[in-house]
Amino acid sequence: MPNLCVNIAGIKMKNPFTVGSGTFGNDGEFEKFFPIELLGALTPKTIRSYEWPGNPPPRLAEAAAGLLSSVGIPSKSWERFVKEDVPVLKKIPIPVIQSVIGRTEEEYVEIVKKCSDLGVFAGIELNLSCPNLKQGGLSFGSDPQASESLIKKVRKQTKLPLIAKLPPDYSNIVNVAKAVESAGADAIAMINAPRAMAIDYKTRKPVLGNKVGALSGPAIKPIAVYLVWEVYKAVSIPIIGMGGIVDFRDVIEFMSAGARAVAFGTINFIDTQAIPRALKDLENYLIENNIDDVNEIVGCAHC
Amino acid sequence: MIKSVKAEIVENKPIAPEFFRMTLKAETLASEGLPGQFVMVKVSPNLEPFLRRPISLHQINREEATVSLLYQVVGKGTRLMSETQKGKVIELLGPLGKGFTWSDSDRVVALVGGGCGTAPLVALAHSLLEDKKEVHVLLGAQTKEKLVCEEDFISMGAKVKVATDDGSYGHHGFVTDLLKNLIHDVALDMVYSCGPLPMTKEVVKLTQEASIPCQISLEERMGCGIGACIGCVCKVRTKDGAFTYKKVCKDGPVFKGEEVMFDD
Amino acid sequence: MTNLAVEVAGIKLKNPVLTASGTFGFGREFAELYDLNLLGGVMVKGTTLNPRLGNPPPRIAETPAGMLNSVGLQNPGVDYVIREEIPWLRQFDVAVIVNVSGHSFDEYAEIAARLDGVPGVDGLEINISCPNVKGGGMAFGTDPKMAAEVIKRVRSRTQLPVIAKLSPNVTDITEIARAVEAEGADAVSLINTVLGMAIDIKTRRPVLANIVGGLSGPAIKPIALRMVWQVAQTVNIPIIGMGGITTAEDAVEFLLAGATAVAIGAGNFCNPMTAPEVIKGLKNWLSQEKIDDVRELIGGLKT
Amino acid sequence: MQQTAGTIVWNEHQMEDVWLLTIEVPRIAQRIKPGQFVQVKVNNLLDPFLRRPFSLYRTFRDEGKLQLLYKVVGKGTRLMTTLKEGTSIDLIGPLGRGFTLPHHAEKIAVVGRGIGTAPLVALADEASNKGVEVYCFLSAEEKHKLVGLKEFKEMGCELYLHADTEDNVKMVTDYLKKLLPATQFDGVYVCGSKRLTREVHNLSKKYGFMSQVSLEQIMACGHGDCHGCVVELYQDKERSKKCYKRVCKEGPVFETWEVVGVYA
Repeated sequence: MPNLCVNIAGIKMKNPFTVGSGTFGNDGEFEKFFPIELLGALTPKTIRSYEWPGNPPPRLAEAAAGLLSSVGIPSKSWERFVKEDVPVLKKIPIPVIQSVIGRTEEEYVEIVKKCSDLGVFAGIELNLSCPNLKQGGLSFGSDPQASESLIKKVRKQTKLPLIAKLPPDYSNIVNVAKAVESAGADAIAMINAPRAMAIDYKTRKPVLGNKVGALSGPAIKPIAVYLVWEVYKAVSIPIIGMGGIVDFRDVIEFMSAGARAVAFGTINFIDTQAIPRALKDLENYLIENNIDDVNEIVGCAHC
Repeated sequence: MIKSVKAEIVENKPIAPEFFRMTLKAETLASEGLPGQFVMVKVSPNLEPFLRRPISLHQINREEATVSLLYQVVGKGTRLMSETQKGKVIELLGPLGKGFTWSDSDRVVALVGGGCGTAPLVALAHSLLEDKKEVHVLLGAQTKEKLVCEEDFISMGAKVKVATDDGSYGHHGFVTDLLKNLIHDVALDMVYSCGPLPMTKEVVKLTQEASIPCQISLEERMGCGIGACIGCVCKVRTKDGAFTYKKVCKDGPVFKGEEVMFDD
Repeated sequence: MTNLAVEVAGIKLKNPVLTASGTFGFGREFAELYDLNLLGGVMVKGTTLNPRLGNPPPRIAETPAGMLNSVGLQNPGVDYVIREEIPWLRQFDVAVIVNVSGHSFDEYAEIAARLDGVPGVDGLEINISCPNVKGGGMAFGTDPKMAAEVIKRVRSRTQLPVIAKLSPNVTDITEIARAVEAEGADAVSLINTVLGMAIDIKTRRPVLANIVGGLSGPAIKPIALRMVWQVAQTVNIPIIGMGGITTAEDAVEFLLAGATAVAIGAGNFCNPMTAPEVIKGLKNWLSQEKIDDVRELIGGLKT
Repeated sequence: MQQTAGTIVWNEHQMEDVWLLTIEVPRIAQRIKPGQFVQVKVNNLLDPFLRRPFSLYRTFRDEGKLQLLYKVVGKGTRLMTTLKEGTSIDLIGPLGRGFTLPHHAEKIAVVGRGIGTAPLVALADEASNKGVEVYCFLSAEEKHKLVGLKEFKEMGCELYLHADTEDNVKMVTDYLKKLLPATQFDGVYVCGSKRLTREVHNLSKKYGFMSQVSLEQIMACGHGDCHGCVVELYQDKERSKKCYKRVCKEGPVFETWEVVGVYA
């Protein structure tokens, strides 16, 4: 049996699979389609330090081999999160990486501290890149200085591994990646969905209530693979790759480009069995190719 | 002349494991198509798979106004093709590219086919035999099961020899071993080849050593198939000893063996 | 009678549908398939000062609802284009826009100068965004100062309308659009291909010999539409919109977002009849909607 | 709820652009309730990317079959019309919250317009099987576009029909209005029209019956994870607060008083 374990900044995953925040088990029903132990780590939906209803509908538009969405990361209040979600997350038998977002540095600091103090999580993912928010999110992730300053402040709040989730920002992504690394981030998650738009030619209006949304799904996979490739060359902290992964082939693409772990996102909406199937297929692929350890393929396309 | 045609599927059935033969009612392709030319097949009405699939003309039947495509199911596009039912109308672009050529002075020729590369050689053998050439056909396959078209060549009157990788049928080894022997035994005027790249390279090497002209049909990933995207190029020697890129879809897919430069 | 004619940067187009550079050669292949007179205009293959061999193969990779290419501007050089291709294209009643690509400011300016006054050339599309050539192309298009400088130099050497072709591989495309407008660009065209990559899971090596390629096709349409909309709100010069257009409905969406004309790119590969079909479809749709002038649609998005 | 493969038993054109799909899928057919829906993957490609949601039309539990009535509106549903008998189809279901039929219900009314009538057929079926009397108020643009007539008749429902072409002044709810002073309904269920929903809601306030509506919204996952299919609804009867609810999870069936649009 090949080794599937990977280590992301001290988070020991028994296989390289996690899920994109906000795409899996969002009612706390983490086992509605398969046993949670099949995952290497769980990344539940993003939490804010305050309650937030999300963006107005319509929030979805189908795209060619993809999905355009402007959900806007709805979040319950911290109190309800602690009362309703934390007890469920405590019982999860695999590492849980909690994703957080804020509109200001202060909000990030606050939420990271609160999450860290709970003592439940194996790591914290800082969403620096929500494309559907006016403030925060993207404005940090596309600016190396802002990201660096933020990570430095957040770093002081927690000993947990910090994972910075980056937007697909071409001009800056390598610089942002270097900046977050030097400021003390332990890993990088990438990519968040590129900003995009759909128009209804009949009504002549934007399809989404928020006008602009985020494009996810297989359509963006080539973009994500490329950016992982670039960032892998620039930093030495591990990368969790994501963007359009649907099967084991995509997993191998991302890992050969430099990702040490991968997240299944939008595909969870379409195929609830994508993860268990890909896990089995990955194992078979490694066996057929005489690869003893999945870590061997990380970055192998660079050689 | 390139045409965008809609053709009805008259037949689409497996002839060996992974191999399918699709016969299409397509008057212009049947009347204008030449051995070695290909068509771009739209395999799905959707945006995925996005690109058309280049498939060479396998049989050209002028009387019945049909052409056949022999294809191997290797990915999503060809799988979709194999699932398309008889009676359906599909979109094609063709005939495309430059096919095989022959002259009156060529009397004895050899056709070397490997795997799915055998497909265009059937149409070629048919034309060559009509022109009263002596046609030797050398076929290579992984196993006996995956050998295609042997019967077609025999019934046309070609002299057929077979090699399989696992020795389950015919010569145990490479089809190029058979070519080596044939070159030794028979005075060949021309060798035509279509198959995997290592086979093609070996055919070129053997024919050059024996100073026999050779034509090879190349395969490359294609965008448009008509020469506009310049995506499917191969390296071709120039007179000054350097190289240029030529389009496989438009300048080929058939090239002279000596002009193509292979990267090792 | 429905009016389909539009004007971009002083170039009269009998309908707003062009073919995008690099997907249509110089039109010779497509002329076998349909009457080029049907088109609003042809944007010919990227032209450099000297002939270019282009990148080694493989140059094409299919991706979900799209494709990657790394052709690398294989072309016969500007003098050949002036001598052989432009005179041939003159037999048709279509606007001819020559796509210009250079390695240096001087090269851009020199090509522009050579094309100035050539009968049959109606405009120049300045390609400051080709992702597939080293030391040029995109480097100019991702920095507003360099983009502006290219346009300034070109502007000073030609009387022809100058259209800047923008790269989507930037943090803020409106910044580049503003910069080229300020230096006298008469129009902008967008978007060029998005940087992307594919890895062959058998070899675990990049599929393209050039490693990186440009992603085009319906996969990028939502990104292109978003950028056209953003740029339309930023600049006063007209926009030629492109990116994944395969139907008349797609064309309408781009016009509503603010494009004055549209170009068919990778759609020419998936269906070579795309451009005439889009023109016909657009005409039918306008008469069905009782719109007697296509120009009513331009920027007509209700927000 | 589960993801499972079903087999197409029958895919029959009904009228205009309405089709009826019969699927053998015991694991879902035996559990699904009226008002619930299934998510259908219309092909095994990435285009169309999303599944398509369809509410239950009828279920035949003993045979392990269910029926979906669908209207061709776009790419996905157009592809569905090409699905052949015997084909395997990937489904997720049962999904969502269905209609509530009060325990001691004696008489209910269903009010449907066009294809929106589909889930009401499932409800009428269940109700009449339990001995509940069902009154049907059906509306469409034209008489021949009325949905479910045959089924409602077979169930012995009392029918009231309306077509815009024959009478565009009255609404089908006018018949309901006439009956209401003398007839007591334990529930009125509406689907397919905002206008009819508003009418039903106003009547429910006047006569004090329970009224439910099945809503539609574009969906991605259908099982609550993506939060994409939300609608804005009133949280309480006093209408003091609005909130977003997921059509796929908290719905698709809601109480009419929740729906913001009924107060306009």
